[in-house]
Amino acid sequence: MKGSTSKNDKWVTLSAIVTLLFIWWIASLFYPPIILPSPAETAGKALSLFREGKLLGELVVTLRRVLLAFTISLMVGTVAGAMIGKTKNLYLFVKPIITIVQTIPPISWIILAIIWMGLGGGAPIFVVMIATFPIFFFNAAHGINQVSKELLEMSEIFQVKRHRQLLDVYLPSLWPFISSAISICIGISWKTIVMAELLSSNSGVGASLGLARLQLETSEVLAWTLTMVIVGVTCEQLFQMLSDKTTVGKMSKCK
Amino acid sequence: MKGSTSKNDKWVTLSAIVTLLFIWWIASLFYPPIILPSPAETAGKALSLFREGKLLGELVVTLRRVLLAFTISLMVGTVAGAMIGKTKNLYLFVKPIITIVQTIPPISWIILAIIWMGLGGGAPIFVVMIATFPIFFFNAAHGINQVSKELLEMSEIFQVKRHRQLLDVYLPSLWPFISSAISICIGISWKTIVMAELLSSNSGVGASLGLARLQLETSEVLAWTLTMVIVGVTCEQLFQMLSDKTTVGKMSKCK
Amino acid sequence: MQINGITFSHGKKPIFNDFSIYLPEKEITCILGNSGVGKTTLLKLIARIYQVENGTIEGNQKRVSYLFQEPRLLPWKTVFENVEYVLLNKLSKAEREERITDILEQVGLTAEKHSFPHELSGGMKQRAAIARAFVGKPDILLLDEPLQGLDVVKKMEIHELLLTLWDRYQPTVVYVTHDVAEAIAVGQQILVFHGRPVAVQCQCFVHTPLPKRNAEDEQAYLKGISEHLLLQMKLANEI
Amino acid sequence: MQINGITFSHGKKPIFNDFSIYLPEKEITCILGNSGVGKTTLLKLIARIYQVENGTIEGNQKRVSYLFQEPRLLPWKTVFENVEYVLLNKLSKAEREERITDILEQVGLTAEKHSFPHELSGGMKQRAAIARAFVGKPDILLLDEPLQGLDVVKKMEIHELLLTLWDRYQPTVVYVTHDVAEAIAVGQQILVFHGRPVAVQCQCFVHTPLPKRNAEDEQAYLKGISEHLLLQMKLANEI
Amino acid sequence: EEGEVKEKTDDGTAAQEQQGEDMAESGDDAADHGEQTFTFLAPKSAPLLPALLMEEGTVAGPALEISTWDTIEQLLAAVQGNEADFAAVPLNVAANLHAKGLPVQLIDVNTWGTIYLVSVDPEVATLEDLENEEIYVSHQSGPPDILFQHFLDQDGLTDKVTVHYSTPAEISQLLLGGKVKHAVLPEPALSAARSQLQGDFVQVIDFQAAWETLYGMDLPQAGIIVNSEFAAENPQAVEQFLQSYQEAIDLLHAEPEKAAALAEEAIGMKQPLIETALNHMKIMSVAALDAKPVIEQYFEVLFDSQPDAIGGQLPDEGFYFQE
Ligand SMILES: Nc1ncnc2c1ncn2[C@@H]1O[C@H](COP(=O)(O)OP(=O)(O)OP(=O)(O)O)[C@@H](O)[C@H]1O
Ligand SMILES: Nc1ncnc2c1ncn2[C@@H]1O[C@H](COP(=O)(O)OP(=O)(O)OP(=O)(O)O)[C@@H](O)[C@H]1O
Ligand SMILES: [Mg+2]
Ligand SMILES: [Mg+2]
Repeated sequence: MKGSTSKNDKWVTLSAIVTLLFIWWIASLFYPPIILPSPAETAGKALSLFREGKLLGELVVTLRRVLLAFTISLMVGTVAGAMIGKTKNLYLFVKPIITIVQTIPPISWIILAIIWMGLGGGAPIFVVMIATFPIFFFNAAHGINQVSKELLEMSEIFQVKRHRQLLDVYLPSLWPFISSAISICIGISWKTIVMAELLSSNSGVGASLGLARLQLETSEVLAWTLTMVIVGVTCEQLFQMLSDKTTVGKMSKCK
Repeated sequence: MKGSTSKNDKWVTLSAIVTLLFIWWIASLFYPPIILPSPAETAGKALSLFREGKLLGELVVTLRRVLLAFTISLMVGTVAGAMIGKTKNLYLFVKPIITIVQTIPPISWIILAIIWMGLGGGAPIFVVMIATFPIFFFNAAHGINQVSKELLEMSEIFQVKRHRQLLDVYLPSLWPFISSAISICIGISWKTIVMAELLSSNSGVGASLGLARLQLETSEVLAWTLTMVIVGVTCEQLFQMLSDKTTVGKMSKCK
Repeated sequence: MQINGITFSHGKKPIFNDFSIYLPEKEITCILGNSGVGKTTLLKLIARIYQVENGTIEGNQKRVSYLFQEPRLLPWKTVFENVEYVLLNKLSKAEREERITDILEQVGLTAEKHSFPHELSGGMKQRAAIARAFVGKPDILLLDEPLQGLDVVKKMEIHELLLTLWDRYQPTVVYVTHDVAEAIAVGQQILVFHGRPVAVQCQCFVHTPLPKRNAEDEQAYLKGISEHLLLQMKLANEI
Repeated sequence: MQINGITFSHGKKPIFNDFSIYLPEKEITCILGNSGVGKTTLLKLIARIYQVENGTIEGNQKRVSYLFQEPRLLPWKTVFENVEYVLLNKLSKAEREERITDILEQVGLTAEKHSFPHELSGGMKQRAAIARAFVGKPDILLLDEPLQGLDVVKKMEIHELLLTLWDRYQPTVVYVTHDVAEAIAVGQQILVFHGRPVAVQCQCFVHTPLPKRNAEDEQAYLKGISEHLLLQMKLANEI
Repeated sequence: EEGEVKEKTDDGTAAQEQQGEDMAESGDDAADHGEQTFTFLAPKSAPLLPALLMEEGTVAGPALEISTWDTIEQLLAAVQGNEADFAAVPLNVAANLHAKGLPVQLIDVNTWGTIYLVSVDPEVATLEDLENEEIYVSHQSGPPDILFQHFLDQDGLTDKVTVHYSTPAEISQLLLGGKVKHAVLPEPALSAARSQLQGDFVQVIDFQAAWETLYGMDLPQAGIIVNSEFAAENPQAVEQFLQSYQEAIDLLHAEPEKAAALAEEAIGMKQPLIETALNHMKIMSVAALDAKPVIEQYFEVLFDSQPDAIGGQLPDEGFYFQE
């Protein structure tokens, strides 16, 4: 993972996507469209959904939910993990609780979520938070114990302010853990929101996908899936770019 | 996370669980049993399922699927992540593919999974693998770049055999990443298998839970959930114990 | 600075047991002693990285600078930023810039200002750490083998620099070294540690004033001290 | 060992440019030179951690031991295990145990055998690294400031140890140091590096045979070399 | 396919609620249906009950192997893989499969009128009473939704009620938990609510009855499909199957406890619940061709509001099996 031009990077990513499309296309030759439509059919369907205005409409609904849930999980999970991970007993106390929360399948949460948050969109947000929070938490908790004690001692002695220590020692050391969690959670959130909307909501991409599924509109199912995938990968690429540009990202590579 | 007696550890875990049970019990007072049964009702239901022999029967089915999927993901994901994470271009190529695979919701996989693997249990295994593999992959890929180059240079010069380097340098350095991924994936696998069985199979805990849900047997839904949670937390505790006992676990704490 | 009957142990290893010494304020105390005796431990106790189990260390609540035995640089920051790190939120940007440029010049790292630690040689890292320790205006300056890894010429330069700084701000300096000549060149008080728990094997005062100690007529006097110290160190090692 | 017109640069910093020296087989060559000149880089080139851009280094395909400038111990292994690490799969368990116990005794770490690196003092880490470098039977022994952080007595002991080992296995030794006296005490050839790219400022041969160099009548001769070298180093620094 | 075929079907209740949609089941064994053995794929719902009697051998006819489906994916995979000779599915799904080009033909309609609008508010007697109320409907854009909208439209109430959608399980649970007052749900999902709510339960509209008032015919819901090639080659097998299925239905009406007992084991639904559900669904096998006008009326309503529900087109002649 040494430096290289980002132009090359884009080509590599592109070629990966082309490869996948090719595999999909080959596979689609072996099945009828109701089982596995071809990339072209799917794109056509997506286009027509876009023309109807449905695609963007539902996407925005889902996007807002995911962003909200993701941001909360990232913030709270990372901070909680970093703080709790340092104190052995507290960590031991919290850890099984989080494992439990994470093990409970969405289907068992849904009814409570609906009651607490209504059919609007609260439940999907809640489910996505529950799915991603533990990842941020565990990664941060494991990462915090990898922060060099020596550098922290040094910072203390030179009376470096707390927030500078956070920024200049903790953050770069935690970064590989956090960025790993972000990579993982970008994929997971999109996947989870679809399931959650499908189970509990009547708006958003998940709900539309569920509908298409019941109507055996496989190409529409895939069109929605494709939309999610494109948004997901774009998010991931965006994050990567940001991370590479900001100091923290560069920082943690110097090691 | 400094050392302490493991007796204390157990008490802390126990108290966490008691706290959760207490919260659940309090919450159950506010809702009718059809929405949220009390812990006692749930346990009663679980007991009766156990007496009927259904609990163990379904659990074993699910357990075998999870174990298989988890083990494969752990092995393949970690090894692939560690190997691919080191080569920038390969990583850039594989990363979007994995993000894509991870973003596709199970519901979109299911039909292909059923066709490829039949109605038996192949599909749930496949879905769990797809859910956990990227976590192992990304954590390993990020971890591999944190392995000290200096120690590797040292090992090379002293002509330490490859497998010893793996065992004594790579593994301890990667361990915080791997063990974090394991903690995360234990929860996720159990959750995912329930969803996957519910969607694609007629055996296993997930299928039974789905059935109970449709019959509005909320206490049975929770009994199954409880079973999963107990098994999940037990796995997690077991892993923690093993990890603390084996050298690698101890190793990576000395830092 | 008075160290009063302190007790400290690493696990089951007793390092200090009812140990007392006096470190004169605004003077330079050198500590000699064999490897693993507890010199670094004493510095860390003074810096409060470790807490004494018993006894008191008076006067360590002031502004402290510590040159660690290892460089302890932030790997993700350049030399300049590493030095800047300890001045952030304390000085204005312009002032910081001036002071850092100045100190980097003095330790001979101007060309490496924007290099990362992994791009530096061993001696350069040490000099970067020295720059960081010297850039503030500490009341207490703790130096753990400051000249390790430097060539003779650099050693002399840093030595000069230390004495200039000491002259200007008059901090209390505790200077750990293995080099008797170095100790004599900077120390006003020289202590030799030995044993477990630590005892002071020998305490010397060098009466020749700092910073210049090369007058011809002093040579014999200093040589005498040097030989005495060397002998003591050999004795200490045998116990 | 012949180094033939090698070229190497760190990024845009040219370190070696068509640089050639001869390191006599089975002899000890000491390298002096100011901080950051490229001594460590040369060792790493010989060890093939870095690859030359041009030129050849003949004879570096043999068994190499390297004492790094930093200890580079595995933090999750005890002192014993750290030393054992480089012998694994090479010797039987019993043989390993014997050799390691022996070498740890010689560097004075018997009591710290089962301590982890973070429980060691600076000098102890250095000695652990020395033990690791000395435990094998290398054909080429690369030592980067081996005596740093050690007290006078330990320095002498390690010095003796090195000479004993050298006497026994006759490896080609490249010994980097900043201490002229040290160089004279062990070196058969002494090189002073300077400049960028590196040039050899001075090359000295010490004709007094190893291991003993303290005969009265040699003193003047050795002192002469020493003064010559010191002068050269000061000159080198000024360029 | 190595799917475990499940011969027992366990659940019952659920299924039809799903109108085939949400769940599905597994398998079927496809294996070779020897001369005498047919394989039958059914949701865990009404169409399964007669089949259970057939499997028991209580009626004359060829041997039957049953497997069940819960989710639409399982159904689709089975149909695609041609893993069952006969499959029971909701009519709209059957039309949809046909429209999507899968070689399926409808051979009969056997389940009628399974949808109800219910309320826990004793004041509510007619649709008008629901003005300004919130109503929870299952199967968005599926038959319950479309038909309900149709009735609202007929009464000019379309914009005067608030409709929320969710899954049958959630709606029933909320209904029982007192968080929802009015709901549109299909049987047999509804029977759990029926039996638990007892007195508090008001059945506001029986869609079957309402449909009959509007169009003077029954409301068809589910039927059996067959692979059209198989049917063309073995018309007598279809005949044989239908005949035996009809006998089983007769037996079901004569001795409902017997089928319910079998189903309790097969679908894991309590016997009384099955009997309750049976009382609110009309089980009656009518050959596809005979039911064609009724089905077309039904499809037209679906088509008008949600063409996608039946695959975007009214089924052609080839949809109806004929010898
Ligand atoms: N963190 C620790 N845990 C346990 N023991 C320790 C720790 N740090 C130091 N020790 C032990 O305490 C003793 C004194 O260590 P210290 O670092 O003070 O030695 P020192 O005098 O600085 O030696 P050197 O000159 O080698 O740096 C040593 O025997 C060492 O093994
Ligand atoms: N990884 C690296 N990347 C870039 N520059 C480097 C790197 N390693 C060393 N350098 C530069 O190469 C030069 C020589 O470094 P080297 O470590 O060989 O010096 P040295 O002679 O060993 O010095 P010292 O006595 O201080 O250890 C230095 O100027 C240093 O800044
Ligand atoms: Mg020390
Ligand atoms: Mg060097």
